Amino acid sequence: MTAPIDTLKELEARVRDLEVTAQRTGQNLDAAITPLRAEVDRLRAAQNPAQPPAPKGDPTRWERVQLARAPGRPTALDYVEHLCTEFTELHGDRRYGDDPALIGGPARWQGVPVMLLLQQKGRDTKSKIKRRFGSANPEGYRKAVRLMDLADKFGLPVVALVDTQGAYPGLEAEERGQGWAIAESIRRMLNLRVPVVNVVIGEGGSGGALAIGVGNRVLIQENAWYSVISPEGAASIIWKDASKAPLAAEALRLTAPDLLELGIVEEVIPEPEGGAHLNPQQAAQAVGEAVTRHLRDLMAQSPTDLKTGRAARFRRLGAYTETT
Amino acid sequence: MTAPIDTLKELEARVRDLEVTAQRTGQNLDAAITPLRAEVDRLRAAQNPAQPPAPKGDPTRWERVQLARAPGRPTALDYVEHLCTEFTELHGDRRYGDDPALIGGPARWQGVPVMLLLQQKGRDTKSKIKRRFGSANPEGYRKAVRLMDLADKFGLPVVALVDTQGAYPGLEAEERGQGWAIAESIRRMLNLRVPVVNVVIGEGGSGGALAIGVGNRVLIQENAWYSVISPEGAASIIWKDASKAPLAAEALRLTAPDLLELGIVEEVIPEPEGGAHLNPQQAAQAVGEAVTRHLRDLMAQSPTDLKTGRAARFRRLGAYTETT
Amino acid sequence: MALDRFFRRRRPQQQGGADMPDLWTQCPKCKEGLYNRDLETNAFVCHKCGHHLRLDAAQRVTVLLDEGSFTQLSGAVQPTDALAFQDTESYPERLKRAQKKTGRPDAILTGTGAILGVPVTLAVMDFAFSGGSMGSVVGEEIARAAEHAARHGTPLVIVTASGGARMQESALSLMQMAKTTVALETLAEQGLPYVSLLTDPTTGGVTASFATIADVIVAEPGALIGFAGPRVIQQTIRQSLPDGFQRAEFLLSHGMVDAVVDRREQREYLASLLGLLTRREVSA
Amino acid sequence: MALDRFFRRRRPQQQGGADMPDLWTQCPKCKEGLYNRDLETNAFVCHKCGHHLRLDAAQRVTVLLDEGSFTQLSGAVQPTDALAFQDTESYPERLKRAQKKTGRPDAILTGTGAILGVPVTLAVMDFAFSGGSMGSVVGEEIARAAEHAARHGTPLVIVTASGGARMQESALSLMQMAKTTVALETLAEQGLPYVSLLTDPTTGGVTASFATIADVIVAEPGALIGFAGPRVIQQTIRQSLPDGFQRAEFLLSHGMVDAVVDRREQREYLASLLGLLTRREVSA
Ligand SMILES: [Zn+2]
Ligand SMILES: [Zn+2]
Repeated sequence: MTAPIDTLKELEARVRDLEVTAQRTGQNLDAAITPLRAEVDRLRAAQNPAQPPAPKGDPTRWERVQLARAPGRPTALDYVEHLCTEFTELHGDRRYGDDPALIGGPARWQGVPVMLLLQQKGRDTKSKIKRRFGSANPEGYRKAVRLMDLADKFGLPVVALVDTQGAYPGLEAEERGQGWAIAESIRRMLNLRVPVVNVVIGEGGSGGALAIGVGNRVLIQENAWYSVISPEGAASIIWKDASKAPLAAEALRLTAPDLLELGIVEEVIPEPEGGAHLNPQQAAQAVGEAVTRHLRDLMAQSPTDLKTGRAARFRRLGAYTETT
Repeated sequence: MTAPIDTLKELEARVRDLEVTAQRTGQNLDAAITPLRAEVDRLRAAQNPAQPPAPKGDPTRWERVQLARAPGRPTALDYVEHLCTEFTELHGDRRYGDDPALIGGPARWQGVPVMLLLQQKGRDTKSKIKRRFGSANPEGYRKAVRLMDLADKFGLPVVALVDTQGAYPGLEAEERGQGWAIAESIRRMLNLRVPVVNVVIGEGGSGGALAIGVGNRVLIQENAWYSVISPEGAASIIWKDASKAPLAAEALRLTAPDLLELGIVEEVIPEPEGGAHLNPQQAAQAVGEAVTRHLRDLMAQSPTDLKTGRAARFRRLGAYTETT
Repeated sequence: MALDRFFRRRRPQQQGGADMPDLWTQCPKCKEGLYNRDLETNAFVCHKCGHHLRLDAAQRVTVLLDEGSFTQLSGAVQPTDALAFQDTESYPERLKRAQKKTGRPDAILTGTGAILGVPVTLAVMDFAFSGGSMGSVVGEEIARAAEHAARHGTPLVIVTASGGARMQESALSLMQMAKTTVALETLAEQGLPYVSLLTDPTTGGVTASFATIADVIVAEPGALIGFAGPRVIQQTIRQSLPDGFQRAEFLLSHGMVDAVVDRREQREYLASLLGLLTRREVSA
Repeated sequence: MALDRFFRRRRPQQQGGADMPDLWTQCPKCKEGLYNRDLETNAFVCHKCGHHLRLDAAQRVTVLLDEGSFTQLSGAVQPTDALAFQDTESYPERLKRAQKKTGRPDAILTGTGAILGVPVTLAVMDFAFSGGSMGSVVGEEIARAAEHAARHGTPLVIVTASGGARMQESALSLMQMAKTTVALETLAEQGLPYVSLLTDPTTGGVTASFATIADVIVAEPGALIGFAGPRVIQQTIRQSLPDGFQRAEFLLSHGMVDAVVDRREQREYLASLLGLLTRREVSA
């Protein structure tokens, strides 16, 4: 299907507009620009159906970031469609609204009953805009807390698929306590007495990703990234120039192999040659297998051990020296 | 202090306006009219400082309803000022807003550390409007839940002073889940593992009152009322005529002695001759003594007994027969 | 979701008002005349406009449960006039009329049964009885149903339809909001799921108690659901209410319900959901 | 609240920028020149406009704790360059500069002390060190302070001042949001109170973790508090932000903080609050 030319033109204009502003003011606008730019790329690719050539050999960090954003990369719901039956989406935070950027509900994951938490970017332009490219509002995190309460009550393991550039930086999000909602989600997940397995399936941006990222086993796909700040954001701060993002990506060490080395993830899930977007089916099989293996392992542990083990995992993380 | 004439005239016009609408459409508008009418009465009384004569002998039910709304009747904060030290008001539901109609925080009640929950009607016209005459929004009930969480965590007994015509019937209140918020507040209070003492100090209107009314001991002042619906509301439904409220008050059996007889309250707290508004100091002493006595009694019980005792109290209430 | 498992033969139900022949019912929304037989096989949903017609308690049981699976629990508890409530008519007279009309002691029917084979305890409010108002009997039967579910280890499903609390029992009605909550907490402590199904209309004290503390809240399309009634609100704010205000879809978009589910899909939805939420014991 | 107990003699503190004589400080808001001695006795609040000047960690300890009561806990934990982070300058060079400027290993100072006699464990972020950014050392010291409080049965007070997570430690910084939460849960399980005091500015990862899960959240007047920075938001929504957006008073009206407390009243406020929240054992 060819994307509507008008949408593409409109998005391109918007991106240029933002880039000019960023350039002129030295501000970091990548939270606004990057998703739009990715969408422009996707629409262009859709109009010229040939996929970009897969990088040869070990991709650079920046190439991996681009793979994590590649048009056609499977979204959270694509994995659910490949791997789950009986997904019953439960809506709403019971306080204010229902966030389409962070969704969830019970499902069978390769036959195992679980509670899903999904950062969903959207699969076409319309749904991407509706879902704010996977950037959640406080309502999303509060819904996540509610679903974790249900998981705890009914003994359902939690599977959380992380894919966001970060929490949504909106005025209303701040009014309704974005920071408060993320903090509460982190706390709730840390306190769960059921197994929690997280997979970074694309972008793992900052606190908005961590909010549903504090499980017993944190996995990451080969070409996903996870960092305290996006490479564009870091480049804007360091060099006042978002186009230096490739340099920032190197400095931030945000790729899957980096994170494995830093002890932040337990396992890197291999992707098909050239990236998950080239063979979503195969990518899903690898994710499915890895998650199920960790779930089965964790389901043998007691509720108390699950909680204390998870706490100990995160209590350890960090790098410092100590004088005596 | 004489009330500003303009405010009084404005309120009177508003009341007439609403009464005409109610008459014309047969709708029940007492939630909107009654508090305004009471305020008009109060302002008129303030301009003519002589208090209305106290009823002689046992007042009728309708007379008691009027006493419960008498200008100058002490509000929740008046009791706190007479009885508490170190009241630290804690604000906000940490989700959306801070409701001035339902407030609270830790304090020392005649020396005993407690968590206060207060339905506060306001003491002058401006604060009454700001506090919506004690009719809370969902944020108020959600703040109450948060404060009850703190009370439970820190072993603070809860003292809840009930004084509302009901939850606020606003569009936004419905949008943000008024029913949901009340239900959650009821559930949270029922689950507390600390002593809970409630006092209906004026009006106990419907679910909005019950939301903070489900304690171990429910007390009521001599001239307060507590009912599933206000007398005006019932009269509007039954006779399509709010002015038949005195008849409805009789039928509803909503006075303190009625409620004691029905087993809904544990104790009626005596008021000064002619009503609490004639001697707020004396009224406060009686409330303070009764609450402290019940608190000391309950503080000897275990957390488990407090919870199961409270549950059993409400599991019992109701009137039915049973065929075998 | 496949609907074919839904369309099995239903027990015939009487339909049609005084002005309509017994074979026909007029859709209250689109005014289409509908064959009762067709209505029944379509779960009392209008073929033409999708309007979900109101059901009485017996019809709801038929629509929701596997055929022949229902065993009634409620019935022994009878209302009484503790307040000697008198207005234009005495409370006992009102009760007698409602009992005659519906054939049940009060606005509630409870029992056990199965949904596509999943055993459940079910409580259904009957709007035909005094507007589904909640008094002591409704509260007691809901509480007993929750306790039955807790004792027998089944999930609980409550179908609400209520104009609010029953005025004629005054504060005793109000207390049922607390009583039902107490019993539902007993169920929750057992780790058993409770799903509420909110149907048209669900307002007042029911909305502010057991209806909205369910683990999962499902609403029927188009159902009016709220605490305060729309007319009261309109007069408070003195402006007209937005389109669809307090309807199921409005509540979904405001985060208050988990799903709006077509009546013809509710059996599959509930069976799958309850299956997923049934607690799996993790080793202690 | 009476202020007289507050005004006791303070240890003298150096104030004043390069352009100002050491005896004077200019109020950043109203530009009034203020005697440093007067500023100190007024808790570094401008006499003229009430502006709360930013404090470094040592000044905060002086303003908050009873004189002479502070015993330092932090100091042994030192930052390291696990990522070999290099941009326009290496991370070790940046650290060295900040350490020289502030005299401490990282952006955090912890210890024990008393507030009007109430014993507390205290952690204070130092905005002067790299904008109060949270890396592994800040996370570890906050965690240790929480665990110290849990072990010794004292309340915990954390004073925040942070631009967010420390970029130079990338994902390791991010993980401190979880680490601090873990330690605070240890404290919570002991039933001990934790109060956060949010000062200007508190943004980013600190706001989205330990700062906002306190039992009681107090903010200083005028403090900027939020998750996303105002400029990022302004560009997202492409319209100007309302007056006072993300300021302490704005957050109070949106239900996010328990109180906005003048710095000159914080000691009395905290002492009373912590006294009230200290768990009284109820018989089991
Ligand atoms: Zn129709
Ligand atoms: Zn100044």
